[in-house]
Formats: sequence, C-alpha cells, structure tokens
Amino acid sequence: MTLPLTEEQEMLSRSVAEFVADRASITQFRAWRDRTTETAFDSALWREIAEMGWCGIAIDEAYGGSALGYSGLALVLEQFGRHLSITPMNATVLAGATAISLMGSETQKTSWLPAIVDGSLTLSLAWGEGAHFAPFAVATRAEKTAQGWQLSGVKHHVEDLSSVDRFIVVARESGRPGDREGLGVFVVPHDAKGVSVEATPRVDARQCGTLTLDDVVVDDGCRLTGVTSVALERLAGVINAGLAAELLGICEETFARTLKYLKERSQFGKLIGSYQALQHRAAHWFVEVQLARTIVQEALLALDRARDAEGYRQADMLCSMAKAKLAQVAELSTNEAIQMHGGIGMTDAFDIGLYIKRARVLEQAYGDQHHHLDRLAALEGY
Amino acid sequence: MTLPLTEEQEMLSRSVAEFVADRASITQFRAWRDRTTETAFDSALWREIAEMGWCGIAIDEAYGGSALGYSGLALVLEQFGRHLSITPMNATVLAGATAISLMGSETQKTSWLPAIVDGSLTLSLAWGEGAHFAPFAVATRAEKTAQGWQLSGVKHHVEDLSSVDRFIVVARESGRPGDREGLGVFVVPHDAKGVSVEATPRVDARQCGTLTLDDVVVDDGCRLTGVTSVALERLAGVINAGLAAELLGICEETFARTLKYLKERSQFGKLIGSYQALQHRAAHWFVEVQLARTIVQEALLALDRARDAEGYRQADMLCSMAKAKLAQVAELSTNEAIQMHGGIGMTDAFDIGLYIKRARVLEQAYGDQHHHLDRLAALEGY
Amino acid sequence: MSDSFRDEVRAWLAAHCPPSMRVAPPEISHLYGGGRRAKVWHPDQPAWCAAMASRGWTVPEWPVEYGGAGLSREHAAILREEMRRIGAQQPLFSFGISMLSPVLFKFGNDDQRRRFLPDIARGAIRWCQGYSEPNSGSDLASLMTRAEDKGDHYLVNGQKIWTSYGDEADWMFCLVRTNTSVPKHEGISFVLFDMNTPGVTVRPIKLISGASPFCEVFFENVRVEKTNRVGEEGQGWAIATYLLSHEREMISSLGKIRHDTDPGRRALEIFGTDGEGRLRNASLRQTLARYQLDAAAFRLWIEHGERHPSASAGMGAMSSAVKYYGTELNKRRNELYLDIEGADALLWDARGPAGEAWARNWLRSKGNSIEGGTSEIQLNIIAKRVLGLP
Amino acid sequence: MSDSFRDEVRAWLAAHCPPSMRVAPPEISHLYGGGRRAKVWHPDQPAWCAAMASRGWTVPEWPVEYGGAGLSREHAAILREEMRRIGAQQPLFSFGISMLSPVLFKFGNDDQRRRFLPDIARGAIRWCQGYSEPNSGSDLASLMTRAEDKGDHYLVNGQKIWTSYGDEADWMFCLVRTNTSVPKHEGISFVLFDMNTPGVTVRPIKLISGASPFCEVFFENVRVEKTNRVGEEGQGWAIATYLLSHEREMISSLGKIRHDTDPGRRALEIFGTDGEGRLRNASLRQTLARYQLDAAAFRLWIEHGERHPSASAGMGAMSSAVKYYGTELNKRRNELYLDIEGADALLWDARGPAGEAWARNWLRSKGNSIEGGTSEIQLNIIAKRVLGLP
Repeated sequence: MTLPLTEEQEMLSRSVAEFVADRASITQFRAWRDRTTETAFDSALWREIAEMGWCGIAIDEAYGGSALGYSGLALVLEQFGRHLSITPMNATVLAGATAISLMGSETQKTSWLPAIVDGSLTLSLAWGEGAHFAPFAVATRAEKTAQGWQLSGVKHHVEDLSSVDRFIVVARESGRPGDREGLGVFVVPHDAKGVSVEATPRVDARQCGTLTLDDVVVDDGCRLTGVTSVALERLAGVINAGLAAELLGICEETFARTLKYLKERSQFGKLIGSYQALQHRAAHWFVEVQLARTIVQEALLALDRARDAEGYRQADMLCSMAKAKLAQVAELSTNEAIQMHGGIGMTDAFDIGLYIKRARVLEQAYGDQHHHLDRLAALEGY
Repeated sequence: MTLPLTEEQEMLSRSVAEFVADRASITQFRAWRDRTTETAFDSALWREIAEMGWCGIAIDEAYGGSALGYSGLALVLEQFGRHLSITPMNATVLAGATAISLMGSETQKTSWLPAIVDGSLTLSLAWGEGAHFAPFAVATRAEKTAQGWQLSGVKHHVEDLSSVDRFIVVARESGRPGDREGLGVFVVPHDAKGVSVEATPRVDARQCGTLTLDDVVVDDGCRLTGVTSVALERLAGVINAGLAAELLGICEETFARTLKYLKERSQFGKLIGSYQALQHRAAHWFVEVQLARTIVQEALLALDRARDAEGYRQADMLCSMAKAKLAQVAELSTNEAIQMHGGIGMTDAFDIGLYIKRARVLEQAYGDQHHHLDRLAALEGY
Repeated sequence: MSDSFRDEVRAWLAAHCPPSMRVAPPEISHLYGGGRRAKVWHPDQPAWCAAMASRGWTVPEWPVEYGGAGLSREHAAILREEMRRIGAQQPLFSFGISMLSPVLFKFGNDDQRRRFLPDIARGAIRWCQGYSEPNSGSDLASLMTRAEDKGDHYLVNGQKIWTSYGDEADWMFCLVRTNTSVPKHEGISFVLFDMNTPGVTVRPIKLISGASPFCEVFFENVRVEKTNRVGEEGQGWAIATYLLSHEREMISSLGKIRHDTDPGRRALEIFGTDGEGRLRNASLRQTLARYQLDAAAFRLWIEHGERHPSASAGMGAMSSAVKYYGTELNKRRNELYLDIEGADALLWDARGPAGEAWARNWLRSKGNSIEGGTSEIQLNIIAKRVLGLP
Repeated sequence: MSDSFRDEVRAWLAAHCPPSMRVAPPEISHLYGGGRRAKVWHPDQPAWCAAMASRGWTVPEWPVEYGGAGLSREHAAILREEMRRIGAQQPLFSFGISMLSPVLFKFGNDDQRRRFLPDIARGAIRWCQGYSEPNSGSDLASLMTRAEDKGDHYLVNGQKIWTSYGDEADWMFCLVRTNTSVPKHEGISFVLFDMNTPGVTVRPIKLISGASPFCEVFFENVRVEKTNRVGEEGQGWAIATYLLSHEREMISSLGKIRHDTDPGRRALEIFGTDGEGRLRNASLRQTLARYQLDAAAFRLWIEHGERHPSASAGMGAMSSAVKYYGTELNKRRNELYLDIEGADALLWDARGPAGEAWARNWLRSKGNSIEGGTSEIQLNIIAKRVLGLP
C-alpha cells in the first residue's frame, strides 16, 4: 500500500536500475574498493550519469535541471543503495547542489548549478567537525578581510575529498560554537591556497577524511548570500531524506536477497524458508520495510510540496522521522540479512555482508537514530 | 545456573508453597475478589501466616524475628506472587516493619516489631502522593506542637488502608517538596482524630486508596528517630527488592503454566508447542526468567550482607536493577502468557490473565522501569 | 471537482455533526452499533447515525439502491478525511458493513442483497459472526458445528465461541459443516439466521478487562432455510477466507481511533520538563518518540492505501500485515499510557482527560492480537501468501 | 583456607603478571594462542603464558600429571576472580583446552591423554576443529567428509569450512563419516591428525571484518592412524554433541572479556551532561542503561554458575542458553559502541582509548551468533532439551 510511481518516475527508476546493473553494480563496487589509486570516484562513470540527466533531477529548469523534485532524485539514490554504487551523487548533488539552491544568490546559482547538472563541477559539503552531527557546533572561523573572507579550521568526515572541485564550507562568522546564528557558507576551490586534505579508509570503501583550512582566502562571491539557521536545517532535512532513500534501497535489496536465499538453502532436508521462526521474522521484516518506504515517500513529497513556513516545518519533521525510521529498519535489515544467511553471510566474498557497512555510514551521517528521535521529541514539544 | 537455596531456605520455600496452595490459592483469590465486604485482607489467614513465623523472617531475633534476612522473606513473597495470594505482607512487613527496623529507636522497635511478628499489628506505609513514585516529592506537613506533632496532607495509593492498625506516614518537617532532607516518618494510629480513608478498586483486586490527614496529632514517641534521606532510600531499595521477588513468582508461574499449555493444546493437528516460532519465543522467555531470578537473588544477598556505606550503595544499585529487570521480564511474561494462550488467555474465567493485573501494579509501585533505569544511569554517573 | 465535494462535505458535517459526536468514545465498545435492541451510549448517537445514513454516508461507496451514496473511492476518502479532521465519531460500528456486506456483494444473490443490505446500511439490523469454536481457534477449518440437510432447510447443532457482541446482535452469519465425508476445507457452508430462532442460546464471556464483548453461542436443532445459505454448499471456506481479510482490516482500523489525549502532551503535564525543555522522564521520552514514529508511519501507510486505489490493489493479501502491525501497535500504545499515567491508570474506574478508561482499554487491547486471527496466524499468512515462502 | 589461597594467588599475580598483560587485547584474535608457529601480538605474551603454565594455571582444574594444578572448583573460581580483578589477560586462548580436552578426558584412552594433554596445557601444540561443511552448517550430522577404512588407518577425503584459525593450528580434531550405510548420526567418527600430513590444504576465508579467523580445509587422501580415533567408530556424533556444548560456553565467554572502555563513561566524555548531570544524549542514555542492566544480569548469572557447582549441575543443557544470550548481548554491545563513537567508529583503522578496533570488532561480532551453532539452533536446543517441547 505504498504510493505508486507516476509514469515519469517509473521510467526514471527503470532506466537507473538498468544503467546501474550494467555500470555501477556490486562487481564494479568490488573492483573500485580494491583499487590502488587515491581518487574518490570514477570520473568517467560520473560523466555518463550526468549525461543521463540525473544530476539535475532536483534542480530548477532555469539552471538546466529537470525539476522532478527530490522524489525523483530519491529514485536514483534508492537504486544506488541497492547496488552499492559509488558516485559523488550524495556529496555533489544531494548536499552540494541543494546548499546552493537553498542559500545561493541568483548569480551563484547561475554560475554553479548548470555545471553540476552537466557533471563538470563536483562538490563536497564540509559541515561537521565531530563524530556526531551537530549542525551548529561549528568552530571553523570565517573572518571578513579586505580581500574577502579568510577561513580557518578543521572539518572531519568530509566525503570524496581528494577528488572534488570545490568544498562547501560551513564556518562561523560570529558567536560561539553551538549558537544557532552567526554561520556562513563558503564555496572554496580545492586548489585554493591553505586547503589540505587527508583521506581515511572507511568501512563502506568510500572516501572520506579531514579537510584543513589554513587561512584560506576566498572572495565575497564565494559566500552564499541566503544563509540562516532555518535554511541550514532545511539543507540537513533534504540530505537526511536523500540518505533515507539510499537506506531504503539497502533495506529492500537485503530483504529481497534474503527472501531468495530462504527459498534456496536447505538444512535438515528442508528449505530454511519453511521454518516458522524464520518465516515470522521475515514477515515482520517485510512489514517494517513497507513502513519505511511509506515514511520516505511522505518526507520527499512534503519537501517537494512545501511552499510556506508550515509546509517546511512539516517537511522538516518528516525528514527526521524518515531518517530515524530508516536507521531502525536498516539496522534490522542488515542484521537479519547476515544472520539468516548464516556462515556465508559473514564472509567478504558473499555480497550480503557488504550492505551493513554502507548502511551504518548512512545511518550515522547527518544524525543517527538517537539524534533524530531527540529532534522528533523536541519538535513535538516534549 | 541460579543460586541454590540453603537447606533452611529450601524447607521454608516448600512449606510456604504448600500452605499457600491450600490456604491462599487463586481459588481463594477469586472468592476474595468477589467479596462484598470492605476489608482489605483476610485476618484469619493473616493470623495463620503469623503463626507460621513468616512475618518475622527478616526481623532481628531480639524482636522475636528469625533473622533469616530478606533472602528469606523473598521466598515467601515469591510464592505469594505465584498464587496471587492476598495478604498484608507487603504493606505490614516488607514496607512497615522495614521502616521501623531501619529508622526506629530501640524503644520503638521493641514496642512494635514483636507485634508485627506475632501478627497482632498491621501497618501500611503512606509515602507517595502522586501516580509516580518520587521519594522526596512529599508535601504532607508535620509541625512540631506542644502535644507532639501535627500532620496534614493527602496520601494516594495507600495499600490495605481500611484494615490496617497504623499508618507509617512520611511527612515534611521542613523545606519544600522535592528537597532530599527535611522529611520525618510518623506512626499514626488508624483511629486517631483527623484520619480518614477512602478505598478505590484497583485492577489487582487489592485494596488501596486515599489517606487524608487533617490536623492529626501524634506524640513524640510516634516519630521515628533515625530518618535521613539515605535511610529512606534504603527503605525504598528493600521494598523494591521484595516487589521484584513477588514479580519473579509471577514470571515463573506464568512461564510454567504457558509451557504446560504449549504441551497440551493442539491446532492444525499438532501440539502448538511444536511450532518453531513459539518454541523460539518460549526459549528466549526462559532465559530472561533465569536472568531475572539471578538479579533478584543478588539484590537480596547484597541487602542481607551490607555492613558499610559501600555495601549499602551496592545493594541500592542492585535493588534498582532488580526492579527494572523484573518490570521488563514481567511485562514480557504476562504479555506472552496471554498471547500464547490465545482466546482463553483473555478471559476472566481462566487464571492466566489475572497475573498481568497484579504484575503491572507491582511494576508501578515504588518506581516503574523508567524510574529505575533513570536511577541506574544516575548511579553509574551518566 | 474534488475541492467542491470537499467543501460540500465540510459544510454538511459542520451543520449536522453535533459537538458531542466530535470526540471518540472512551472505549471502542461505546461506538453505536444499531440493531433492534440498539444500545445507546450517548443520546446523540441514533440521530447522528440516522443523519449520516440519510446521505448514504454510513456506506459511502455502496450503490444508492442499497442505502449507499455511490461515491468514488476518491470521494469516500475525502469524506473520511473530513470526518477525521473534526474528530467525528464513526456513526455506525457494524459487522454487517465491515464483514458481511463484502460477502453479499461478491457471493450473495440479488434477493439476498435486496433483503439484507439496506437494513445494514441504516443500522436497523445488527449482525454477529459465528466462526471460532472451542477446539477450532487458529485452525478454523476444523470446525464441528453440523448442519444437517432436511430438504428445504438445515438443522444446525453445535457451538461457537468468541462471537463479538453475540448478545446484542439480531442476526448471525455462520460457518457450518454441511458435509463430513470430504476434506475439512471442502465441507463448510456459510449461512444466515435470526438469533431469535428457537434453539439459539447466547452466553457472554467475561474478559480480563471486565467487559463481555464476546459470547459463546449454542445451537440445538436450529432451523435455517436454505435460501439463507450464501454461495454454494461447500463454498464456505472460500467465503470465510475472503471475509477474514475484511475482519482483519476492521480490527486493525480500531487502532486508528484517535483519542483526544496526545501521549506526548499528557506526559509533559505529568512529568514536566528539565532545564532544556525536554520531558523530565528521559527514559520514557525515548519510548514515546519511538512509538510516535512507528504510529505515524503506520497511519501514513494506511492513508496511502486509501488515497491510491492502485497502491492498495494487493490490499486483500496485505490485510494480514495491517492487522498484525496495527494490533501490536495498539498494545504498545496502551502500555505507553500505563507508563505515563502510572498507578492512577491501574485503578478500575480511573478515566483520562478525554474519558479514556485506561485500565480497561489496556486489558482489552491484549485481545486485539488474538481475535480475528492471532498475530501468529497473520505472520504465517504474510510469509506464505505475500512472501511465497514454503 | 580459601582466604590464604586467595592471598597466595594475589601475591603471585602481583609478582608475575606484567602491566602489559593487565589489559584486554584490542581484538579477541590478539589473545595468545601458542603452538609450533605461535603468533605473538605482544612481546610479553609467551613469557606470561609460560609463567602461568609453570603453576599449572592455564588449566587450573586439570590433574597435575597432565600439566594442571589440580585445583578444586572453588579455588579455580578464586583464581579467575583474582585474574579478573587486575584485568589479567587470558594467558592461553586454546581450543585444545576449551574443546578437545573435555573430549579426551571423557572419551579418550590413557595413551591419548598422556600424548596430547600436557602439550595443550603449556600451549606447545595448537588445535583446530573440523566440523562444518559447505552443505552441513546447522545440520551438522549431514556431513560428507569420508574416512575410508584401510586396516590400521583411514584415508580421508572431503572438505571442512569455518575452521577457526585453521591456518595457524598444528593439529585438527575432526568429524568424519566412517560408515555411509547407517542413519546419518550413526556413521560418524572423531579423529585427530597433524595439519602437516600430506593432502591437507588450508585456505583462509576473509570475513566482512577484514580478518580471516576461519578457513576452508581440503583433504585429499589424508592418512590418519586408527590409534588417533577418539572413542569407538560411529561414536562421533555423541562426542560432537558433548563437545559442542563446550564450544558454546567458550564462544559465549568471549563476551565476558571486559574492555577497559566503560561505555557510560565514554558516552559522557563524548556527549557531556545536561544541567542536571545527565548524559546529554537522552535517547542513547536509555539504550545504554538497558544494555548495562542486561549485561550485569548475564554476568552475574555466569558467576553464580561458576561459584556454585550445584547451581551449574545442569550446565551442559544450559550452555545453549549461555551461548544464545551471550552472543546476542555482545552484538548489542558492539552496536552500542557505534552509537557512542559515531562516524569515528566507522573508519577502518580507528582505535578506541583502550586500543579497541571498533569497526572490526563490530563486524566480527555479527558472526558470534552464527559460529558454533546459530542462535536459531541454540533456541531449538533450549526448547527441546531444556523445556521439553515436542
């Protein structure tokens, strides 16, 4: 009883699935994981993806996008989740382009968004400074100078950092870490003086690491003009809804693969899927995935429909709900998937165990389950 | 792998079980529940229990008790839990006698404890004033007067209140509700001027209700001399360990009855206990009951062994752990018991559904699961 | 077009739904059930039911000839949304509507539809089901109540149990065994009869909640005309399976009744906040947030199904999932209320601010995952019919 | 008497256990395993093992003639308590001790005991087990590795999987099929052989944690002397069942290793407190308290069993319960650490303050409820053997 896709969405979803199975499947994931180079993603693959038009799905037509909204972008992310595809979509499009769309001036949007759409500009959002998402706990400083702005600080867990063209840096113009206001957002070229990066291997085989800004100077045009605490929260909401969509792909894929295994593997002379204890757990799991899909769909719809403060408030709440629920269902899904596969489920050679690594990274990013349950309670007033 | 009983404990447990099956079984519980009188308990039964010596188990030999400790008293409470026996044991002995033992002067102990042991004095502790246990949130006032002390206030959820001889009233001598210090404890005769009671039916068919103290005057000798916040917390700890022991009886009895039912009831031509989903749930439940027994045993041992501040601190912590764990396992036990019995489990005519009512009352009394988890976290320093 | 229909509904409800009918009753059993001996829990209930029935809105999607309003699924959803918006009480709680009518539409003949449906729509006749038997709970198909062929009628002997509101109903739809010499699923038929027929005895069953919403019903040589058999002889099991999916939807929909007492607000009133505006009972706060999250996801899931016919195409197969999750959620909600209300909720007669009977509702909720097919049976069905497990 | 023994132990440990051996290793696989090609994770490990072995304390309850100290159960418990008090590292992590030795004591002959036990006690020979096969996981008795009778020896052909540390072990104890014409449980025997025997090939299996603690082992015409068969031909299944209960105990005991990082303290460091001294992450706080409660109850349960021989009389039957709960708890603990450490814990090489490899330990823990019999198998065993369900 989850919402049906529109014809347009159906087509999109199918073409992404076909493309990904061919060009960004788990086989390609393994090859990429075992690479020796230090690049964060496959640029050739990214150009192909851009040519398919998927970078512009949630971007206004005025800037070269197709304005299918976040509901559309989510279909791409869901397929990426199912196939563990490694692309800069989250960093560049979900986080980067959204930051510019939400907070950039007309000039800024015109100069950057079309390049994102055509795949020629890649970005990474450098916001968090600790192990847990805390949107306003930003200590990185931005000082106004004669030349523009001078940035100093250290950002952790920055994605794709060796390969992106620019960083979107959240920095403090005034106040103290934790203050809701006083933050600015700056678009910083990778090759600017004072920028240094250090990559760290992560369980999901994606690249992330530490970005150090050592008196980096950027001009005024690199400072997004519409930054407010509310806009930053909206940005976090969009990102979380997108991460929830990728998690949904993981939940569905692990469920489907496990269901298949239950119908194939025999022990004690019977298919293991005929054992009632596993049947009941599979049935419960199935229902949870249905609810997960529902809440993600609703959050995306709310984002695409929001026009006024009340609409944004609703969407914000639903994005936190979606992230919290998907973290919970992804934990259930990846744990059950391994357990029901038994020994083979814990081996690296078999694909099912790979999903848990990507899932936990997505769960943690931009607020884990506890963060969003806490937000939910706070938004509900208790 | 739970601790074995000593020979003495074994004998005690067996004789209680035999007595209760004969004199305070569920049949008697039903008869009592459907009574028309307003008495809180069966006085004849209580005299018999006193004659068995069970009121003095945890009381010093100097006052007529047998000094078998709380580990001993718990064996009685556990059997009462298994049979849903209605007696004033919790109010009079577990709460009342313990309050006097812990906080009374030599004179006070000598004048009241022997009468508790021989069954001639019944008590009820009037402490809480709200729906949730909050040991220091006491607004009832105690003012020093020329005649002694004058008490005014309203106490809720006071047990057995129409039938007990005296109330042990916690009242505030100084400070404001919530302050840890400034409380006094007074032994107030039921027939003192200004005492009024109003009983309210409760789900477990025990009597409880509201005690109103309207300028009640008692003499100095009725004020326990050793009251401190620490002593009051120790009192709460003992009570919670005792309630946990009664809950343990409920967990074990509901488990045993359900296990029996699983071996008797057939559906689809097979015993329902042969269905793997139920087997796995029963097995998990069994392990939880083992852990429940373990933590209750450990709390009682700690209470009986505590000699110094560190020992009392340990015991306090274990009492909260025991109560929290037993609340959790009793919830599991009573819910699973009804669900596995199916239709018959929800009927009043069948015994299994009665346990859930008593269980929730015990869980709530002197702090529910959330209260004790919170305490546990606080005692652990986080 | 939809918007003008919405405006029309809104205006009509504003004019015809009295304030007293804009709150949920304190217990589910206090919804109005209609019938020859209708129990009235609030004096405004009969008029509210009659007003709704006069518009055909007790059964909005039924054809007008049978007492419905002939609304499209989309319009019916708008009506439900508007009712929910003002908290309008369900005007008629009826197994005739939720369970029997789908069977009559699909398996009944014209004569049966004309005879029974209009009385169901306006709540003139109240129906109960005769399904479970003492030894046939989850294993329903093993039922033993016997209907002996006497030419133009059957003679029914046996016993049913767990018949909801059997003591208040006027007619029963009942599964009986018409053939004992074929496999158990093939010898069952589906018959209708008046509870006043000689030989029918009803005995209420008291539940742990103190209420008696279920009965035992005994049959001794009860005469049932063959014209009151729905479908063919031996087709009873197919009808039962079809009907049970509707029963499951109905039971799980009970979980959707929104009490006016919001648990979060209530917890705030009782525990207050800490220095940072958070519920002082930090442990309860997490439990509460987890519940509210799952409840919201469940509610949206149902709503998506209602809003989009194609999304609920597989609804028949999904009713077990709805029944399972909805009833488990309802049990969680009731346990949560106990956590919030504490010892007060365990007094037999205590009532919440919206009149909720905390203790009784909590105890009653334990039956939700048993009646209408246990959670275990629903999980079996999901595993086999939805997931295709062996 | 006990007290003087306790004093003696305490003094000896104070003198002989170096500070480096008073912390748990960062990963369980970094415990010292001994053997001909012993892997040394810390330079002090071999000496610490040798010192303990010289007292007979690697196997305190074994008779002195086999390298033990002949301690009573009570004294052995005191030794364990004192070691735990100072956080002493287990000197020898050995399947020879935990799994093979109970079998040799019960089913082996004198010659076998004399040949194998002393080398096990001092860690001279490291053992691995040959149990599961690709198509015989939970259904172990369906194993197909064939041992052909050649008079004074067998010729073994087949394949094992999930052999822990198969690449580091010197000898294997192995289940083989010696008779294919009897029911599957009756044709199995239990044999011992050197991993250097020609025809034995070992291939490590890489896990999701990146480590390879398990191997596949292939046998091609491997010669095994009949004097190395333990028990009678066909008695292998009885031995396996006996041994598995010891394996379960061993695996669940892994959960008892106390890392120096207390999760509560760590959470405080990371999140700080609110105005009332409570952990700022209120939702995590409840999860943490629930975990600590269950972990404490589990630890006490094990300790009660250790302290009171009569309490653990049924330990054999209970080992499934211990294995089930202990491994599930260990998985919970590892998930909890992720909640506390956040994104940092998901870096491959990140280490906690006590050197814990968060990510790798977490991924490794997922195998705990699979290896040595899945949680599902343990629940089956509890249901049937402890609860007597059909």
